[in-house]
Amino acid sequence: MAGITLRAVRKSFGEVAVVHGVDLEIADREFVVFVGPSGCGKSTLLRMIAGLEDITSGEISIDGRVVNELDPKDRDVAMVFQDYALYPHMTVYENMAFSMRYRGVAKDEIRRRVGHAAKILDIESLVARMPRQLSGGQRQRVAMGRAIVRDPKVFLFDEPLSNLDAKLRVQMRTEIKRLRERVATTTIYVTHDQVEAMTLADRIVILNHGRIEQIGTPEEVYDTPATVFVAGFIGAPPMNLLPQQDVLMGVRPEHLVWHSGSEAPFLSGRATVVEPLGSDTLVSLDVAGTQVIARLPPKLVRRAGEEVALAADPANIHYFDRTTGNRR
Amino acid sequence: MRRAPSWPRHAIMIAVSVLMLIPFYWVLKTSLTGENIYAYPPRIVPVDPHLYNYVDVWYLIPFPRYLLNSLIVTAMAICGNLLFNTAAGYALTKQFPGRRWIVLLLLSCMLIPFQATIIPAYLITAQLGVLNTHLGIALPLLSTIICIFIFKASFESVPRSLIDAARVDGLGEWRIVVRILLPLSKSAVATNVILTFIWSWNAFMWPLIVTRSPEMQTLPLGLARFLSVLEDTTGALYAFVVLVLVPGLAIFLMAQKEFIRGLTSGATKG
Amino acid sequence: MARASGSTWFHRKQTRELALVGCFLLPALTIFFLYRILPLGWNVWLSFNSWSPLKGAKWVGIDNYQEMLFDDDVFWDAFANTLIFIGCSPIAIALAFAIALLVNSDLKGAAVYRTIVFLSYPLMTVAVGIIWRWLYDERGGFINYVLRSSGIVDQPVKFLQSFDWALACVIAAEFWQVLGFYMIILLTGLQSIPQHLYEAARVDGVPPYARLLRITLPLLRPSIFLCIVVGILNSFTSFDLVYVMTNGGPGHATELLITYIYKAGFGQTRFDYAAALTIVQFFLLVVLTVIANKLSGGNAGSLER
Amino acid sequence: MSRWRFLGHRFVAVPLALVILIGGWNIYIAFNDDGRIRGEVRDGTGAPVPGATVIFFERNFINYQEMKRTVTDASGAYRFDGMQVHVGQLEARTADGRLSARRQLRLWFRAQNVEMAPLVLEAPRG
Repeated sequence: MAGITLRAVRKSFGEVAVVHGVDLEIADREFVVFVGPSGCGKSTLLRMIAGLEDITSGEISIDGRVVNELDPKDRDVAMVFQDYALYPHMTVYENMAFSMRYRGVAKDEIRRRVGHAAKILDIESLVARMPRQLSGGQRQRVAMGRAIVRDPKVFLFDEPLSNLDAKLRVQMRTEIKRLRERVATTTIYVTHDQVEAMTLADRIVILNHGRIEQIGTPEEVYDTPATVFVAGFIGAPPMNLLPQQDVLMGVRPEHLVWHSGSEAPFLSGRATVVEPLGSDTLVSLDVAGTQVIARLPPKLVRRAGEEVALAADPANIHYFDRTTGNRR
Repeated sequence: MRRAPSWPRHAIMIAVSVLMLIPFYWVLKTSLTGENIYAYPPRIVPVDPHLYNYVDVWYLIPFPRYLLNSLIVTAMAICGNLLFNTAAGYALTKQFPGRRWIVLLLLSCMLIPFQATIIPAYLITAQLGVLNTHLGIALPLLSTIICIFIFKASFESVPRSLIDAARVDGLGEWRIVVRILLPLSKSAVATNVILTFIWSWNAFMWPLIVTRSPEMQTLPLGLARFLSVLEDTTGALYAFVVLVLVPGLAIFLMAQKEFIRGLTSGATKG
Repeated sequence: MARASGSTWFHRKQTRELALVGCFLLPALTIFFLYRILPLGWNVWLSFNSWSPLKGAKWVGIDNYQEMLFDDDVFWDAFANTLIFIGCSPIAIALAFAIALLVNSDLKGAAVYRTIVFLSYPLMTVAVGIIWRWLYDERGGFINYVLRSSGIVDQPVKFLQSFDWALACVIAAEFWQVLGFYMIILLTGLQSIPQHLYEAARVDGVPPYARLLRITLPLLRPSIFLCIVVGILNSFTSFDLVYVMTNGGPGHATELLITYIYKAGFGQTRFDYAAALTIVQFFLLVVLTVIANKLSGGNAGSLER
Repeated sequence: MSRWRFLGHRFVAVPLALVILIGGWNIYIAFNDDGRIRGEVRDGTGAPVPGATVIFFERNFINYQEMKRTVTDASGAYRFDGMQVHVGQLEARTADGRLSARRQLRLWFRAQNVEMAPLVLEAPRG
């Protein structure tokens, strides 16, 4: 069990810098999610922690030990890849036992550990199969099993659910959450899906263009986004941003409520698109030329073209600097 | 849609096939013919067929010796090829300064036919002191450029994440090659083994040049020697031919797909 | 501080990586250096020297070439024969093309035909030589048997002993062996032509012969070029065949440059002269390949540039 | 089970079958290569002929030359030992000039033990 420290970690490929000086402290047993749009450097950062990419400068330490110069195999990390990276020529059992065979683990111990991991993941009946005989979800489980059996200091997940269909993804997300209860190991999880990040993380690290935009618990990044980027990235549909003089005023769609009082509404406009979702309805408004989305109770707005007036609690309104994008 | 009948095409192809097979048949027939292969007119079916010509070959000439030499040289060539081509192919999948030049160098080497280098190659082999040894015969065959590129292409088609996973799992470079890449490149390995087998099994000119003593001669040399010493006076010569051809044919028929793929991919890439 | 140590480590890792690549490449490169590049240079050097294993080298300039071009009839025989040998390969390629077209169609059993035609390629050339020697034999040979029993000739023809026939006979044997290889290359080329081009042409009402000339042949140029290069190279590799079938005879009627190189080098121990011959043949190979490349539209016949 | 499945692959099965075949053949040879050639000499009526001389001719490229001779015992049986040959001819003759036809001998390997069919003597001609 171990904490991870990143100090001024940079990565550049020739002239192009992809990670600009990242500082990060991850506590023991913490589940941290790196989230950001594609190309933001989150996978590169993960691969640097794993030792698969060289560190251009800075320092990474795991469990108090600087690992910059260590090979992946000496860092005691386990990784789950986006395409699972199961060895196609080995059975599930061999896949899970493979790394231990090169670490001098006794045969009986290997069998015990694989059996244990298979039990946790409910893949006991699959151990004799080849990866090509498994479904996507099963492969995903085996990939996780391969990480678990090692009992490493750190788990690294590289967008592990992005190759699954929507339904399975939700199911596996719950699975990972449950697994988390049983195997409490320091984990870094990379995803571009903010819902995954919100549901899984102890802390979320939001990256953009190789820089950390914000680090915080899911509540923190949701309630107090540090930058415009975070505000736009976390939450679906994203936060509405209304320009006002030198600031951007942000309010989440779900914080806009039907205006019923006599005072002036917070904003009003004509509904352009109405998307009923059942539990509530998404209404797009045209407010003085800016698109605003509101999540309203069903049946309040029936069709496009209606005039809508909405109110908002001042506590739920965020202000951002227009030039720097930082929170005010 | 109106379709042309297929029987004319079948007729042509059957004729072609028969023409292609006649030499095989004729030599097989001769090797089975009991007495006087020169009797005129020759029979289409062998006269009192027997297999004793094959027994004669075994004792008339040092067939076991030739066979052993051929097997040793071929085994050396196959091992060398697998080892060196795998290593070189893997090295070429990596990025390093000068990679482009090495690839270019290899490609241009491919255009130099080996036969055009025999005089200095002989002198070099003499300098190395391996004339008239198995190693000397096998040395130029130990690595093949075409096969290096076949391996390179095959390794490059293995997903990068598998190699990363292996690295996280604690494998060194050589183990990655042996445990991950090679098992996933079975057809490249097969192609390599087959091509090397055929080339070293059939090699004639080079062994002719580097061997001096009959104890070092390989099967093709033995065949040529048989021809020059005993002339074509006996069916045993043709039994010898059949015996020598059988391994090549067997391997080809077993691994036709790999063999053709190897040849064409090697040829088109070169 | 951290940066400095990081960068030296990075350098160390880079050198390690480089050393690994070097170690992996070294054996193969050594072999190619020893048996491809070095010999080529050595050949050039030898050809301008007077050298034999027992006496030292003496620079003689172009003496070897002079002798070859002006005083050596055998060289010209071998040169002409090599050219004829190469010049005949288009016939084999055309035959192979016809077979490839037939095999490529939706013919049942095409795979069997393909195997049979290709069967002779992986065979030991020495054995092929002996097989064909036997087929041409005037007593037990199949060809004479057919000719005599069908009444075309009354006396057996001594094919391989005849100045008129020997070269043609060797070439025929060579055809038999490489036909399958040409066919496979052309077949692979044919199969890589997208089927929808033919469908489009058919919809446009292009007649079959025009489809062959305007679609198949141009798109097959890389394969044809490859066949021609193989044909040129075969003049080198057919040493085995000639050695066994005729050993250059009768006279020098089937002498190829490569057999002459062998005889000069290892028969007469004139390594210098053999090296000069090798240079000439290599030059011939390069020139012919360049011409073939030009004829097929450059860039190895490929349409993409 | 699945660990042995690779044995069924043609690239493994064929060489393996060959190795077994060759091994078996060599074992068979090892037990049968004493070079023992045995047989009987009989006369035209089928009665065994004791004291007849049996000659073995060895092949010498194109013609056959005498290599070894022996005499039949009381029951008309003869026997050669340690014959390092795989091809040859056998002939029986008696002192009174009776002669058998030459019998071609072809063996599957050198010094194979064989039991020949009886050599039958014919009455002297003339």
